[in-house]
Amino acid sequence: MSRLKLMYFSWVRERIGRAEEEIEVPAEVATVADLVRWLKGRGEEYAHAFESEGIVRAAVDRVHARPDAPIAQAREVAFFPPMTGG
Amino acid sequence: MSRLKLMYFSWVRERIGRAEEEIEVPAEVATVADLVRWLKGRGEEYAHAFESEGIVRAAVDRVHARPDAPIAQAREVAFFPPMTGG
Amino acid sequence: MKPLTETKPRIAIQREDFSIAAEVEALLRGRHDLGAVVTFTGLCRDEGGRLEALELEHYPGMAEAEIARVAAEASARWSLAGVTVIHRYGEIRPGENIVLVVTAAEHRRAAFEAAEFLMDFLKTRAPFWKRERLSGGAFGEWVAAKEEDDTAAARWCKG
Amino acid sequence: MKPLTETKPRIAIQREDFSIAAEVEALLRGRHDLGAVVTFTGLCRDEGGRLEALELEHYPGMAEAEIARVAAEASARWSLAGVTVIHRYGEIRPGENIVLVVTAAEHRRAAFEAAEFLMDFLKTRAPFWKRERLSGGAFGEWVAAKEEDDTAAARWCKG
Repeated sequence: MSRLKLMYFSWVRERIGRAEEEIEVPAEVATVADLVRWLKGRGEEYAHAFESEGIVRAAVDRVHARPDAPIAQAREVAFFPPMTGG
Repeated sequence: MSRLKLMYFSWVRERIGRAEEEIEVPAEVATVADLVRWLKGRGEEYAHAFESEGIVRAAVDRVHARPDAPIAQAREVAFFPPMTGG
Repeated sequence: MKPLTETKPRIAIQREDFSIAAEVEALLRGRHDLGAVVTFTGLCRDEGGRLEALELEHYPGMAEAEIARVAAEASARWSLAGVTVIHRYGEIRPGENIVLVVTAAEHRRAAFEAAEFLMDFLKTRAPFWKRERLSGGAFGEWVAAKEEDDTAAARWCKG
Repeated sequence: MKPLTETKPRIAIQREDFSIAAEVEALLRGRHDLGAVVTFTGLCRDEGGRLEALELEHYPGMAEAEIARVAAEASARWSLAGVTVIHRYGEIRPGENIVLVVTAAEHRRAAFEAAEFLMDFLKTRAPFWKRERLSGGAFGEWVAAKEEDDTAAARWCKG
């Protein structure tokens, strides 16, 4: 098990119902994609946030990350929709 | 014969030795290129200003003009090197 | 030719408005070797009167870091004397500023291209999300990302 | 969508300096339908200390008319809300402004492209000539036109 800070933004935050949380993640959750799968099993709100495959983006320790990015060393993982700044 | 205002800028002005002049141009001087040829016959200073073929640009009544542009209706013809503004 | 001295990029994520003049002046101060400064200002449109305001959410910490990465990429591609990026968050009303990019260089092509590059990548990489507040006060939709922004960013990646 | 209302281009040929902030403000005043403003400022470089000043000569009357033609061409090609071009003449020292172009539009691509287009065509079409005054006070050469400026202008002419 490793302790991870999760952060959510925009409608991902609204669907999950909180802006951030600290959770214990089982060691077999190795990548961003694993984490999304594992979160979807934790409850309706997560299933709703991640329902459309490939829409939600992730950052690992504040750097954009692909689904296959490892999270073993990560302290902070964030999920959000495509950016609309600028 | 028709009366024409000629204007010179940058090193064309310096070579000819004046910024502008009013001259009577014979009727057979029909185009910008004719005018250049005719001016070159008027004296050293003109020959010097127009010595490199195709370098000096012209404007007829304040609009860029090619060598074959007619000058029969023109009131003001200007000669100058390629522009270096901006 | 001496290579251009590049000052550290100035990156600010702030609620407050910015001053184009002050930012340009700061980049130029004490320098006589620059021939070109480009500024881009992005503003909030009222979308034909439909919009009362935009609410801009961002990811603190990552926003600065990601813009710094994009600025470093611009400095690697073009010979620049300086880059400034300011991005606002919070409530922004029609006619108000959202984002400012300033680039200074010896020649205009570098300043123009770097400014366009920065904007294209800010749009697709900087962690900001816009939500509409409609006339009357009701919250509207989160603004959807535009495919044309991805296309604009992709044109800088060749080979 | 309503088509964008375009204000008459503001074109000024003047000895005095200009204010970027004042010109941007004038273009934006009272408007809530604009998303993008680009400014380009061209400055006098000291060329590694070699240059004391530039003397800019122009063709009064034609300078305004030619810039107006270039601005009209930009307005025909892009959807613009406004265009401002200010070009200085006379003595200009290193670090001082020479030219300002401001474009305002709904979207950034139009504002960027129109500003680049205006600069490329100002360089090759506006009747201005620069002469160098060297450190020590002696007059140097008239600045030669650059082939790269012709190339830059030519890329807008396709077909």
